[in-house]
Amino acid sequence: MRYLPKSPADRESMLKAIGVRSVDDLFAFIPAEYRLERDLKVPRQMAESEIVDWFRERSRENGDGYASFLGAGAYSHYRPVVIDALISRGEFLTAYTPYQAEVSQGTLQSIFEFQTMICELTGMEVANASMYDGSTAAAEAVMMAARLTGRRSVVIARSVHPEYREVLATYAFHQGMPLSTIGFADTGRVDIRALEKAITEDTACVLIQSPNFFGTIEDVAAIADVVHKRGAKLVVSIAEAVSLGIVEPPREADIIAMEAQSFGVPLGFGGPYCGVIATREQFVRQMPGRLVGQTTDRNGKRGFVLTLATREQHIRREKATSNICTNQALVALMVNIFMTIYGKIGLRELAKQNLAKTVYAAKSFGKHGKLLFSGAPRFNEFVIQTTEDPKAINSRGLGHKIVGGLPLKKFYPELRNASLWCCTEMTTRSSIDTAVGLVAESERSQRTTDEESAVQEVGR
Amino acid sequence: MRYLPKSPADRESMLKAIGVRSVDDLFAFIPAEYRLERDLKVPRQMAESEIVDWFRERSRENGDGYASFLGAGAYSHYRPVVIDALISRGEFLTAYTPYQAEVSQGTLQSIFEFQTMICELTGMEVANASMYDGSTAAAEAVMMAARLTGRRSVVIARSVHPEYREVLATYAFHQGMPLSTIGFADTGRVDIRALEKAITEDTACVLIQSPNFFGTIEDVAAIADVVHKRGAKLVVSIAEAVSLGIVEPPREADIIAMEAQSFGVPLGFGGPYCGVIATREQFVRQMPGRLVGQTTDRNGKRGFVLTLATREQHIRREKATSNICTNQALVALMVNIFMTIYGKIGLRELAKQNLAKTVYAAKSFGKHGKLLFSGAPRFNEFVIQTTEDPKAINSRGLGHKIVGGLPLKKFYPELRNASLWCCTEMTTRSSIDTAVGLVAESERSQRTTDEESAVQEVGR
Amino acid sequence: MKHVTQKATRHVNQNEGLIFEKSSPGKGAWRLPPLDVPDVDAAELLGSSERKDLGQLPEVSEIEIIRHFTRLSTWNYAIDLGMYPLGSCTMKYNPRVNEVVSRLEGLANGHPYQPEKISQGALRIMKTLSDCLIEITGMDDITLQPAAGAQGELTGLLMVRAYHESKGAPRKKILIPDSAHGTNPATAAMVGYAVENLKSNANGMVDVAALSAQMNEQVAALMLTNPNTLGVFEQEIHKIADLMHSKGGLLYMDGANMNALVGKVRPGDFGVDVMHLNLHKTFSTPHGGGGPGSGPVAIKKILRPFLPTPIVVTKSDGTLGFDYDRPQSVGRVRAFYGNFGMFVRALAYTLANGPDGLRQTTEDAVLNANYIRKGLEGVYDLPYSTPTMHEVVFSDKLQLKKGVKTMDIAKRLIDYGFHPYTTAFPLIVPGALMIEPTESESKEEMDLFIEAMRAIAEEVEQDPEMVLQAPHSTRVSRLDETAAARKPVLRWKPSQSH
Amino acid sequence: MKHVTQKATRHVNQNEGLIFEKSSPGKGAWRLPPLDVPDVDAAELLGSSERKDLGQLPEVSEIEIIRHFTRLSTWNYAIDLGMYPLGSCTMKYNPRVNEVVSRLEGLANGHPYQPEKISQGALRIMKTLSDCLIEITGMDDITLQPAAGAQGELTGLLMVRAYHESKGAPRKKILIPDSAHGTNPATAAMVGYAVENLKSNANGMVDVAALSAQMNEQVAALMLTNPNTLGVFEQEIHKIADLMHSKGGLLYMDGANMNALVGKVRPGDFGVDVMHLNLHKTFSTPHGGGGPGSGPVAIKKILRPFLPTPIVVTKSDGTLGFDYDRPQSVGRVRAFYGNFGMFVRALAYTLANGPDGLRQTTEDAVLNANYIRKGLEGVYDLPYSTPTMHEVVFSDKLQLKKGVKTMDIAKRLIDYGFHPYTTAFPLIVPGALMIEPTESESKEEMDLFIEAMRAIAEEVEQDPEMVLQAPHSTRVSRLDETAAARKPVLRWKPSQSH
Ligand SMILES: Cc1ncc(COP(=O)(O)O)c(C=O)c1O
Ligand SMILES: Cc1ncc(COP(=O)(O)O)c(C=O)c1O
Repeated sequence: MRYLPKSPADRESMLKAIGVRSVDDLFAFIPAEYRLERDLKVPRQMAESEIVDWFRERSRENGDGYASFLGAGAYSHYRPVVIDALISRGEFLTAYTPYQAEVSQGTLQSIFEFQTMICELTGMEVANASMYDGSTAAAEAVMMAARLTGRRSVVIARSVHPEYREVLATYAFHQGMPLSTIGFADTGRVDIRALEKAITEDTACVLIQSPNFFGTIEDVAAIADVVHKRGAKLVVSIAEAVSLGIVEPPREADIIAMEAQSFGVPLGFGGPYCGVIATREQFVRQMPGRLVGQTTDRNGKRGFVLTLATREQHIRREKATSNICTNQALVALMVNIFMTIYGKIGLRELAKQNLAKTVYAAKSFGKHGKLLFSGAPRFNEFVIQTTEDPKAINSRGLGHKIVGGLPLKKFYPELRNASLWCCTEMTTRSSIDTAVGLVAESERSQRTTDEESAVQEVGR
Repeated sequence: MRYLPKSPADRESMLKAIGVRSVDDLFAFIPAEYRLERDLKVPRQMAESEIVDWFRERSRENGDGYASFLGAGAYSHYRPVVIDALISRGEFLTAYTPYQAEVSQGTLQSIFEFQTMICELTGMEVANASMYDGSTAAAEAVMMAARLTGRRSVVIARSVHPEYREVLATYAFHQGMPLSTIGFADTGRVDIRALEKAITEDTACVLIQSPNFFGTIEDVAAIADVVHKRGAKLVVSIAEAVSLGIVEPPREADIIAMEAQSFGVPLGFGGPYCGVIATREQFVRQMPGRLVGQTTDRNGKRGFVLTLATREQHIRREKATSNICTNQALVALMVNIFMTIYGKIGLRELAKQNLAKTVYAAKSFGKHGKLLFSGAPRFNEFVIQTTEDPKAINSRGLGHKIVGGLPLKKFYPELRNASLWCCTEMTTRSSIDTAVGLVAESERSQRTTDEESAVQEVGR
Repeated sequence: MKHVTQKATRHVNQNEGLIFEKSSPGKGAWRLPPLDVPDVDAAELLGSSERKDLGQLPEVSEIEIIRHFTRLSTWNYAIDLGMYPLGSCTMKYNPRVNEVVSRLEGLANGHPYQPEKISQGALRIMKTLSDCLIEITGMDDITLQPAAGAQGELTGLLMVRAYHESKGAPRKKILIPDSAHGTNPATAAMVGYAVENLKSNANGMVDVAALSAQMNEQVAALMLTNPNTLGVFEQEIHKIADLMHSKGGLLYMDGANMNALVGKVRPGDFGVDVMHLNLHKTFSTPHGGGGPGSGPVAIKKILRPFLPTPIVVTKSDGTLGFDYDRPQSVGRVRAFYGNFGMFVRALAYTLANGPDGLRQTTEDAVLNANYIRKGLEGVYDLPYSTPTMHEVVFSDKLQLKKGVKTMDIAKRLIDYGFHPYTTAFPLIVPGALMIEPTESESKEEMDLFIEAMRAIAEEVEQDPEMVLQAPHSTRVSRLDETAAARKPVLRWKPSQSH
Repeated sequence: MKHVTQKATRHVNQNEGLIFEKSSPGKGAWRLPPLDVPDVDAAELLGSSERKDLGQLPEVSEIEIIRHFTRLSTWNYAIDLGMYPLGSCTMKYNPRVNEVVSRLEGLANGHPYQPEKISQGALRIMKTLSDCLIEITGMDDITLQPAAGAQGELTGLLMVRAYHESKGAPRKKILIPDSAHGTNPATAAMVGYAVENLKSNANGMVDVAALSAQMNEQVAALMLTNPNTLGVFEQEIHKIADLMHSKGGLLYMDGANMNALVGKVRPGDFGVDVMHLNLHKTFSTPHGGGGPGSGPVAIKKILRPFLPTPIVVTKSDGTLGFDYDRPQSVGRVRAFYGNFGMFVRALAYTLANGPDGLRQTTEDAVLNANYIRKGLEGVYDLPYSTPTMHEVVFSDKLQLKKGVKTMDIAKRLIDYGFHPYTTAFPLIVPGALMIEPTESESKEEMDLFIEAMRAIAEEVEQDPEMVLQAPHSTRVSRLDETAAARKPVLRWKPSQSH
């Protein structure tokens, strides 16, 4: 096998050194009835060229070459090539968690820079690196709030990503944490009156998302007031990190749970992504996940180490703030490099282009379909309601190499034929125009069929 | 500009330090009438994403996705992914010629290994790293033979790659070196009798290629006898390096000029490739190009340095063995890694697969077209003569995503409708069968048209 | 350094500050294409939600970024540089072809919500990998959703809990051997179970007598690592499984050590009901400085109704799709379908090996561990002499006499050109040296490792102080972790000078 | 080291033997797909031509190969690690996007003989790059065929010769200033011309009086580097050009130093008839440890008939194609069309810059050189005070008093974390320190360089011996080049032990 650095002679001499006759002797300790005496039924050993060909085939079957309007928690942004050039260096790619600081300063310093940039972007004081993804980051943030407040129940806005809510439900259920959900107003924003009612003495925290699942930017300050008045914590989830380039961060939040995929991480059919939790200094000891801190070596030289490990499972076991061990470090490095490339000015310009494309698209779609939630500012997503089932429109779109917006019926039946569309700097005007054309055509044909039936009515 | 690491403030403070008001002052020394006062008429500054898109377009226009039967000096072999993973490391990619040995041992040791493997493969005692390509390596080898013998004229086999011969003509012409060309026998091999006649007292060397342009393996021993009897040197060019896995190297040669592209170098529309010259120890001081030698440092530790530099232009100027300076080092590293991956056993197995595919293809084509030069052994190329112009057959092939063999009329009018086909481990049986089908069909249609005209004859 | 080592030397290495220290206004590494739609006024659109300033984000050029991270990278040790004998972490070779195929356009750019019709490639990969892993573990079904081993444990215990609930009550306790990894108890707690410790016997294995004493209807499951963290195969595993099942409990296996079993033994065959795999260990996906990983959970039929949603199913028309309609499911443990990119790599690894390669891999892993055990026995204390599988655990007992602890030996190993072994656990071995070479090490590299460990043992006798001061060859010496934790500095601040 | 430098430290670094020392029978890193055609008997097919054995080729596994070359790579200095101030070599940043686009399937796998119909992408790239380079140089036409600068010189002089022959006689001599790079005379010799040396004047420029004395009908051309190798612009270039033309001679410009002119001055505008470019210098294609390069030759109309074959032409139907029918052509200088992969990179660089970027690049390159000159003036002897363009040349005159030569200072620079400058030429400056920062260096990096050079100058005064023994921080100390050349060991042999 080409990955194994041993010749038959090597194996022989090693067996001799150990003092056994054959390698089977090394497995003799295992009860015979459990030893597998046959080959595993997996595909035969393949040549590298065959492996590449097989996956090329799979890649071709996987929507290669479509213009997509999908967002909903996974965003298509341009990935500067420098990212892969750097993370592919074996020294980053094939290193373990930096427990041994003297030979891990590269990883450690880059995480320290990551933590700093996340703090700057979110307006928080400390950030970890990293959680599995935005959904588990949100769930862990909620657990953290429960530890901070000693309260048990949670209020969730219905405008939080539906799958994030499902994950929280899974995590919270067995902890016996009661969850209540509050709806959204016509603006698409959290229904503040409902929120006020929902918060009780036992409410540990309120979880909202901004920009929310519909792309609408929440009035975080107003929500924070309500939440804090009742002594609860406000947890804000951010799924589209690029919004931070031009949308004021939720500084009033107590904990921010973020999905950083937008920052240079491939869509990759849903993962690996990069969850992050950011919060205030005073809460750091209840924070889950890894933290890198600055210190000095014996000669007073600056260096970095993993710190506050007493929060973690390998020290505290069942009393740990979380069971997380392996995280998303290399993905956090992608995010780090992306933030470094765009930086202070570029990130704002990038966000501005997202905004411009979305304004153009929302306007154009609005001329034919019904644009929902127009009463509040949005970032790069919007909801369009059509007469026809969006699934039908989308399947026609595939013919034009267009992947339309996400039909919302599954998550929000009350919105009926609504779908969630996303535009980024990658979306071209021409693909927008094509997609708008499809919707326009659908509306036209729907209207005519209505008229026809109307005519028939009269006919009787 | 994103590649430039300066802020306006940096530039200001530097100008101040230098003591000039503006950067234009630094160009004031240049006569005003020559200073360009307008923008260059080149495309505007593009974003990275635009550059990638533009070249993607070009890539799509460039025969992506065809099964090709082209060889003729540029061969399609599988490139293990390890090659690009390693040569992309900045320490290899962005280093200069290893003049400063203490910070260049990586490049130097790898070249030393390259030289060793080339010697093992060619049966020569010394090898350089590297020449521009196989054609210039051949030309430089011929110049080298002239220096070694003090003779002026050169005999070239017509079965040497036509473009190699053109290059030699260019190089030799202004050195006043008379060239004579000798033909090939029905076997496709060098016409030995003609060769004997062609060699004179003034013949510095004879240049042959094996496997030659038709894929035929020359009887190098026999040729060497003839050549050496007359005190001339034998220079053997090798264009298909993979042949060395299973074909005996031309050990009787005095100088081997090789194109190593087959060893892991992309086809890349003709370059960059990797020329190599290998020869006997006694001739080393007349050798062009770079050589790495082993030595020790002040503590007796093994190390490597560029050596025998007194042959080179930067020391000897007009008396140098060649004017070559920048060579193909990174490509030589690809070749080095490829040789290391396949190694002693794999390279033979690889060559054997090339042989098997070619035997299958030659047999199948031979059933319909006429297989030329069947009298001598061949490696992975063969010549098929068809009734119809191969250009016509090939253009039909494109419709089936097949790029047919190289029509030879341009280089060898006397072979009329012949074309040169190549099979490697990348050639699939099904693409061979498809291509054979095209030839079969062509022959059938030709025959029928012949018959028809015959019928008409009778009809009169 | 007293001992000259053949393994490493010192060489000039670039310094590099924090990226913020390189920033200056007007530099940049970005450029956007011209806008093909009308520009907009952010203030007007966003009002008070408009962000005006991005604070301390850096402004640097592309070459500075390349140099910054290239220089940083040279400060790391990595598998690509040499042996990485971290016990329990299975630091094996990460094949480069895995990286290539995972970056193919259609796979790297596939959106999780794109129509199933144009997702058949990704679904086929998930299906094929699932089939391989089910066959390798000998289980009945699997979920690929968990993002890492710890989340696999969570998912597994959630299914255990759902199973017991379906039978009436969730039960109260999880039994966990004292040799277990920290994530096991941490996970049990997250699922609302009490953790009950299980003592190991003199051979470092589960004390079956103690187990039968502790096992009762309150116990939901036993979380067992097999081979355990001493690298010892639980020989009485059949008894253990029977014992659990006889009292209606389930057997959870932490599969972190599957690298000792693949192709030789199948947990499904020895009574395991639920287990997780670490694709970033056994199946060669890169650790990347701490992640990403992937922790699929394989199960027996009885747990199938409780699998997280969605699951991949073959539809009537032969195409693949997701099934979300799973009334008894424990629900989702993360958004979308898991760390898909790791599925691609793990499958590429499996295809590159085939049945013969996988078996040979396991045999070499065990061979290597035993070779190291042989080479260091006597020089370092071996607390448990039970046969070694994929890793071996020594203790610093002998060196402690000179005041040298396992961490000191580990640091000294760095001077010899190696990454240290694991020092943090198993807790049943005070001062543990937990060594896992994996199959990826050549005899040559391991001989150098043994030579280094023996040399250090000598140094401990002759010059313990030097070992206590190690490492001596790194760009930074030992760092003050206490100070770091006392007054945490967790981010750079403009004021701060370096 | 006396002086502490902020630039570099020492760090542990892996040793690694020769790959042959790792080889053992039965290891391998390759695997072929199953053969889909009948297997063959090589002996039967090839007879006596069959090769039985591949001698000492290694047998090693994939991970050993990854480690071997990764370890070796860490022994190299590189642009990605820091400033690489080699004079005349223009070691600038090599953008990563260039590497990405040059590896796109259709470009990387295009066969040089595939039909023009399916080669339009490659032809378009060649055409677009040609147009850009013609505009940048201000010339009339260009060939991209030469593989590097030296071959560009060869091609250029071949055209010069063909031109003169077309006018009756090839002429006999090429005039070359004593400051020229070694390839200039070496090339002239290869084209069968006698080389006549041209003295520089007190300002390091062409002595126009001397030139007019030496210029006559025997002289085919003057090979001039402008700016010359002192980094000085030939201010009297117009006189020089007129002088050459007045006697029917041609002006060849060595364009290695175009990084000082792009977007600011065009050689075509100041009388140059033929010139080469080094795409691996001015246009950012990576040096790769010595190559590959690319040396396009730009010409004035009068030389067009003599361009090498083939040339790219636009056909009547608007598509692009190759024209081979060039009766007066000098012929081919290499097979196929040149180092195409470098064309892709050079064009990507040009598109990334645009007119504004190219100009700014040149301005920064000149700014940097002048900044270094200012920083080191007085500390090192500046033989020519003429204004500096892209590079500055000092001499070791002051340090020589202490017996320290330019090469010693260069070696000591390594300890300070820099690659040395060029020491080998120009010959008109004995003991030259030839420094070219390029535009890619930040002020910060150059301040460190100036600081290091000043520190070394002090060390020369206080402790010359230490400088003579440098470098002190590298894995190997100074190597014995004399021994290497006396008894050359140019390959590994089995016998040889290390
Ligand atoms: C025995 C054992 N169990 C569980 C884990 C946790 O797995 P992960 O780090 O993938 O969450 C580890 C990883 O260190 C382990 O070694
Ligand atoms: C001034 C000058 N001329 C010519 C050359 C030769 O160019 P190349 O190395 O590309 O052959 C060089 C390169 O070192 C040079 O610096």
